[in-house]
Amino acid sequence: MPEVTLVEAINLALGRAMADDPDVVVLGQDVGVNGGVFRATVGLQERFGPERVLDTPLAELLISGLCVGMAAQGLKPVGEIQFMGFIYPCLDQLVNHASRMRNRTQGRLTCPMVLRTPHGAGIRAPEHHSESTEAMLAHIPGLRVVMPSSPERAYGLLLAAIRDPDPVVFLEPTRLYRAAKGEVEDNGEALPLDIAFVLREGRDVTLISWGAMLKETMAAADKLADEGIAAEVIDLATLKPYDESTVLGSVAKTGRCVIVHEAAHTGGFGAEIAALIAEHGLSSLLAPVIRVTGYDTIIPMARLEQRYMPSVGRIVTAARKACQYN
Amino acid sequence: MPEVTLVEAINLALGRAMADDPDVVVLGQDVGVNGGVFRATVGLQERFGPERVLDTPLAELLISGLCVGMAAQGLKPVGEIQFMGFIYPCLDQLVNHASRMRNRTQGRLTCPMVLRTPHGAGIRAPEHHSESTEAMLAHIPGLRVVMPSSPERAYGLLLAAIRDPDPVVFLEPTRLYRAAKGEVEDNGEALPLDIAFVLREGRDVTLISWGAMLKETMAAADKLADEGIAAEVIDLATLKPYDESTVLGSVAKTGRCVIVHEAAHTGGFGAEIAALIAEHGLSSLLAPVIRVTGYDTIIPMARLEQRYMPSVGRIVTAARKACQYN
Amino acid sequence: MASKRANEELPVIARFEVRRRNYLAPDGSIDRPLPAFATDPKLLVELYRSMVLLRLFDRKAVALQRTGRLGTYAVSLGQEAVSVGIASAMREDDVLLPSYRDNGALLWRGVKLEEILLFWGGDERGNQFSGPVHDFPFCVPVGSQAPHAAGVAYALKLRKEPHVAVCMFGDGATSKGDVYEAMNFAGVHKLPLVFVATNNQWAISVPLRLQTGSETLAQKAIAAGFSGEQVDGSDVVAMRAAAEEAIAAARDGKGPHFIEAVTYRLGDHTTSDDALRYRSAEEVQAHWKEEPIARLRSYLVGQKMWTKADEEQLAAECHERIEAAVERYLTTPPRRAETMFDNLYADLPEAYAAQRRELAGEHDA
Amino acid sequence: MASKRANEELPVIARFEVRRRNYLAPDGSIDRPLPAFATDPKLLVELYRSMVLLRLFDRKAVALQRTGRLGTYAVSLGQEAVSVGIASAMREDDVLLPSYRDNGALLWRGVKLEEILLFWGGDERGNQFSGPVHDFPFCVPVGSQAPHAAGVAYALKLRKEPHVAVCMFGDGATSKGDVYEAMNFAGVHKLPLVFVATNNQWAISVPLRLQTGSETLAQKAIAAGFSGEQVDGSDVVAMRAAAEEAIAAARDGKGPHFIEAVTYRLGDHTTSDDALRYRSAEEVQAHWKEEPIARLRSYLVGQKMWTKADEEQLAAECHERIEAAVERYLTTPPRRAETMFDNLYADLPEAYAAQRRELAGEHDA
Ligand SMILES: Cc1ncc(C[n+]2csc(CCOP(=O)(O)OP(=O)(O)O)c2C)c(N)n1
Ligand SMILES: Cc1ncc(C[n+]2csc(CCOP(=O)(O)OP(=O)(O)O)c2C)c(N)n1
Ligand SMILES: [Mg+2]
Ligand SMILES: [Mg+2]
Repeated sequence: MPEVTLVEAINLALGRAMADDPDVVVLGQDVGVNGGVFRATVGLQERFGPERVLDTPLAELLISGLCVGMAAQGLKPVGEIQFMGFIYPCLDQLVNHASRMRNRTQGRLTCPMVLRTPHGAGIRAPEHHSESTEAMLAHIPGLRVVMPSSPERAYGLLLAAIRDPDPVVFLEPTRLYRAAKGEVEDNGEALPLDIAFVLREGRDVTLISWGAMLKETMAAADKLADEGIAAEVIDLATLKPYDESTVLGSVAKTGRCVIVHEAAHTGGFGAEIAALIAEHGLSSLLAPVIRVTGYDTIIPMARLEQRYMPSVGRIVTAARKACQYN
Repeated sequence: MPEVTLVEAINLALGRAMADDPDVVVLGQDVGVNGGVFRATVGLQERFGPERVLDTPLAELLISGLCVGMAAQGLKPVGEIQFMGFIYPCLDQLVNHASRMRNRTQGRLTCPMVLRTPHGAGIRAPEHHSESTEAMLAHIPGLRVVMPSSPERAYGLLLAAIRDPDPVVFLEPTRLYRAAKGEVEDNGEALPLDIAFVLREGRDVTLISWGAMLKETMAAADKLADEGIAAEVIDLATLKPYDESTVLGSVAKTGRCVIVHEAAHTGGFGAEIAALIAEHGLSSLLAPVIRVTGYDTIIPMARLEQRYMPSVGRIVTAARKACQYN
Repeated sequence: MASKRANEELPVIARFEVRRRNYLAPDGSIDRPLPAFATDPKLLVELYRSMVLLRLFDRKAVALQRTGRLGTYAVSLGQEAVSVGIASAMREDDVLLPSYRDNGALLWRGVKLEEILLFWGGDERGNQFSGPVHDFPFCVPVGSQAPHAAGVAYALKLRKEPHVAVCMFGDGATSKGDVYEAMNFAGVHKLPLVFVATNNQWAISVPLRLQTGSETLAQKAIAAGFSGEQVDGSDVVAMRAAAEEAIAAARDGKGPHFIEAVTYRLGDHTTSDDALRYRSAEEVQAHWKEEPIARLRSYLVGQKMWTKADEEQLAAECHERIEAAVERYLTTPPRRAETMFDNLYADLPEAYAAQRRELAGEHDA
Repeated sequence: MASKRANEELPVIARFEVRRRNYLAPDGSIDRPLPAFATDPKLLVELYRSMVLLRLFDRKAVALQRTGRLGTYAVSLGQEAVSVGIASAMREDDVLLPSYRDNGALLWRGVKLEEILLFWGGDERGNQFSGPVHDFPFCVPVGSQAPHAAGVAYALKLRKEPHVAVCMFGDGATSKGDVYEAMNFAGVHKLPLVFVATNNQWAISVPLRLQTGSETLAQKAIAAGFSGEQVDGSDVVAMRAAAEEAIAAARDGKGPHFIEAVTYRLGDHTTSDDALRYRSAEEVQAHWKEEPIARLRSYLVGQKMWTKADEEQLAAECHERIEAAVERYLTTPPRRAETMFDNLYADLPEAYAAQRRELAGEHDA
């Protein structure tokens, strides 16, 4: 099997989906000849033509709204928002239309669309290019929010997202686009949505994360292993709806939990998981649930972004603290 | 002291702020001659003229963006979004500009604006008029999110919000606009932001809520008292930043906590509070932290909205469960 | 004017103009030779009947609201010619994307009266209507259906289907960025898409002059690179003619068009509104002279296409039809609470199935 | 054309036109009598010097980026006349709302070279610049500063201050709803606000024809009810003249104006871009003929206002100035990490003060 980067895996999945299903349409800024600013759509316009791989005007709200209209007509649009910092104008369409088209028409119209966008900081990008506001999206009923953390999962989950009959926001960890490499067979096989992946088993503490932060989280698990602490690492993968039973099952086993995300602390999606545990996992809990997150400030520009993002050291310290608690 | 409704208290605070400070400007749809669709701005245009009480075109993004520009010029704009369901186009301005103007210019430009909007369901309004997505806003660093639950707090907190040198989203409980009455002295005195209000003291269980749901929460506390359960009721009032120490202090005392909100369960702001307790209040916790919330579905139209919203019964049941747990 | 201020010696590189269309004068006389379809009395009578039904239905709906049996409702009083005229020019396979005030268009397209009542009565089943299955439901967030219309039209074009999308909204909506973005996109791809702005002079209490500084709404199409025209929106013949031409051209691959229907909202904004707070009774009174139903009736009567007896019979028919629909509406069995989870996703995820069970009064083991 | 399709017999109710302005031909000859200010050689030379400084500074910034000492950077190559021409017509008290590519305007208004480098070097202190304190920082989310400009202009008007807001953005931005909403509002209130769209033909890889179906960008002002014009954006005299007139008129209470500056982006979109992926070297080469610096130099030399010696001296001066700024940039002491919490709120709430302390390496008791 060939080794590909995460962004190449995205590209493979898009190509596969378009080849399999003539209703799949890709749209966004620079997705055509340019192949996307991160090359996620490279080659697609050549293969499938400018009508199915469409450079839109510079208007994010439009992109999301076009997807809703196309999807209601039975197409399977895959819209790209160039950076997550530009997704906010889409929220009106996501909250008021995409997520509720099926419900409000009682199934008469549906919205099988995907909105892809790079997520997170760490590539020394300019202002407004480093957002990680997945918690806003994961609060929206009717929506799915999915975030892969490896090429393999990027491929399988994106295929699943495109085939899913409901709207999915697909958040791609920018920092891993080229940094993450792995073997991916372009066999058209999707991975299941709504399911968390246990990346590493362990009995002492549960580490839960998603997207790019799994890199630091796995590194922290390695370090903890050196200290004799066996960490179980969970990739949540789908944030909405999320896999409550895998979370609770792991915490039932370990009794200790650290949640890691890059987004600001207050109201981040880590809060939801900690709250789940505080309600349904309390009896097995041996230590406070610790959230290791970005700080509650504006994500700084390039010079300080590394200091904003959770480090391996912060994760290890938190996990150690959880394990020492009694 | 005169008895006024919550919406009248809002109106008094707006009038007072405009009379005190010529920089205060009110803008939005129908805020002028019509005095707002809920009458929150009634009489203001007559008193302060159409330049300071301004009917905007039908464009929510514009309203929020105008506020940012006016605020950077030293005005103190108070924008109105007619219903919370129409606030989503403002998120781009709130996340990317309002909340970070001070930080990204290192204090050179600031953003002393208020964006008011009716919040929540329960008035049999049409589709899209019953939203309660405060969790999305409370995740944004640099923003304040405030929600009163009585005429007195509506008056005092709105004055504080307008005087605050930073951006505030002020969420007004639609359901209480006319239903909540109380004595309000129009004395220009603000109430403190970032502080929770303990509406009722009790040793057995802590009930935390905000906005309109405090009505049911207080009613539940009454019922619980009949059963011999002394509930402490906290009105969070400011959701961002929120008063962690009052929450933790109360839970340290009671050991049991029920959080009540109307918004959908997953990723609602209740998660944040439960997570805080799971991290910093665990040692005093005698029972799971229970969230009584709206369901994880689209808020239904009028016929079923009452079944969507937390009822007194659901709160009582949860509190009882928390108290019986050991 | 775009050139108002430019130095006169600089060369003009582009010129634009906006025309206005009307046929029937307010008194029912003819201002201009009628279009071909208007020679068919049957069609004119059908347009007339639909407008009358709409007006009577609106009246009944308001009565239901006033007596607590319906939620907020938006009447078309004075504007009936717009939605009826437009819908009458559409084919079933064309796609309608209406605003909350476009009852008349839905009715023409086969949506049942009781379905409209269900919607305004606060029941999602009203959106699961008997009109064309691909039509969109009422759009409440103003203008937010315009990007959908562009997406629909793009899909139609991509599949080379000879259908046209028709997107309706008010004068207020023309201030919204999403409407502009959709228009701009339609202009780029010459989409089969007709925009209809019902300019009824008011967006709740906000008068047109505070909504935009442009002389017409029709000229907003210039920004998007396609044609726009102003139409007398109280003249159903003009509305139908404008729609017919625009839809035919769009179907023909000639691209989008913008119709500004100039009319007047004779009623309150909705049943929650009291328009006397912001406009005078005199202003409203003056506009009664232009309203579309009396206008067409005058013409029909003058042409001997319509009699007093016809009018009486129509009233009786409408009454019967409306009462029967109201009866069906009022006796529609309520939805069970847990059905609020139905159609949330194609398959309800397990995480939420438990909530559905709770709501149904079932308790998890 | 708005009327393309309307029946010819329908009356025209509004007409619009767009004019185009230029003075200097690409070869530096004169196409049209120069405006008054251009008789002042000092001003022309200053415009020239600013454009040259900008081009050399851009070159240096790219070199810094290529060697890892600067983040992503956007050059003005080929477009220098736009930002310089516009800024040169503004007063200090006027308010600039620039895009990320408007370095030239910031420099003219007193922002220091090292401050611009700080910004692109990923340091917020670059936004705390020495330009007019009320000017806005670079706006990165395309077009999102347009509503701010409307708010600023409204504030200026409300306070009866004789200042003007100037909002700059690219051709891509004209597709955004927020830009349209801001323009529409400016039209309603006749705000003292000048919009400048730098039409450099590309939005990264998206060519103008996929951005909009409108023949010009200038005509987008028609939708908002005010005047727009097209200007040769590679002619700094035309840019300055258009800006001067528009700003004076706005200051005079005559309302907003829209300037479409037609130019060409000779460089990559930013240092992260490789424009050869989507456009040919020949296309770019052809546009080098029009670029603004050689054009103005030809004119100045022809008029004996500029010599080879001047050119050499200017190059040396710029080099020195740029090197000194780079030195100051590179030796700026880093910010301490915990300062990311500074200026988050006027007073840092206690909830976040603890995080600040953690970041500072202090530990709570
Ligand atoms: C985005 C949005 N903002 C505000 C509202 C509240 N609202 C409902 S109708 C209306 C006025 C609409 O005016 P117009 O577009 O002219 O349509 P009309 O009601 O006159 O038919 C407003 C402000 C809304 N429904 N959607
Ligand atoms: C809202 C938004 N969407 C996308 C981007 C990413 N992006 C940066 S520049 C650019 C193209 C802008 O084109 P234009 O407005 O013509 O300005 P130019 O770069 O040509 O000066 C894009 C898509 C952005 N910065 N903001
Ligand atoms: Mg209207
Ligand atoms: Mg450009």
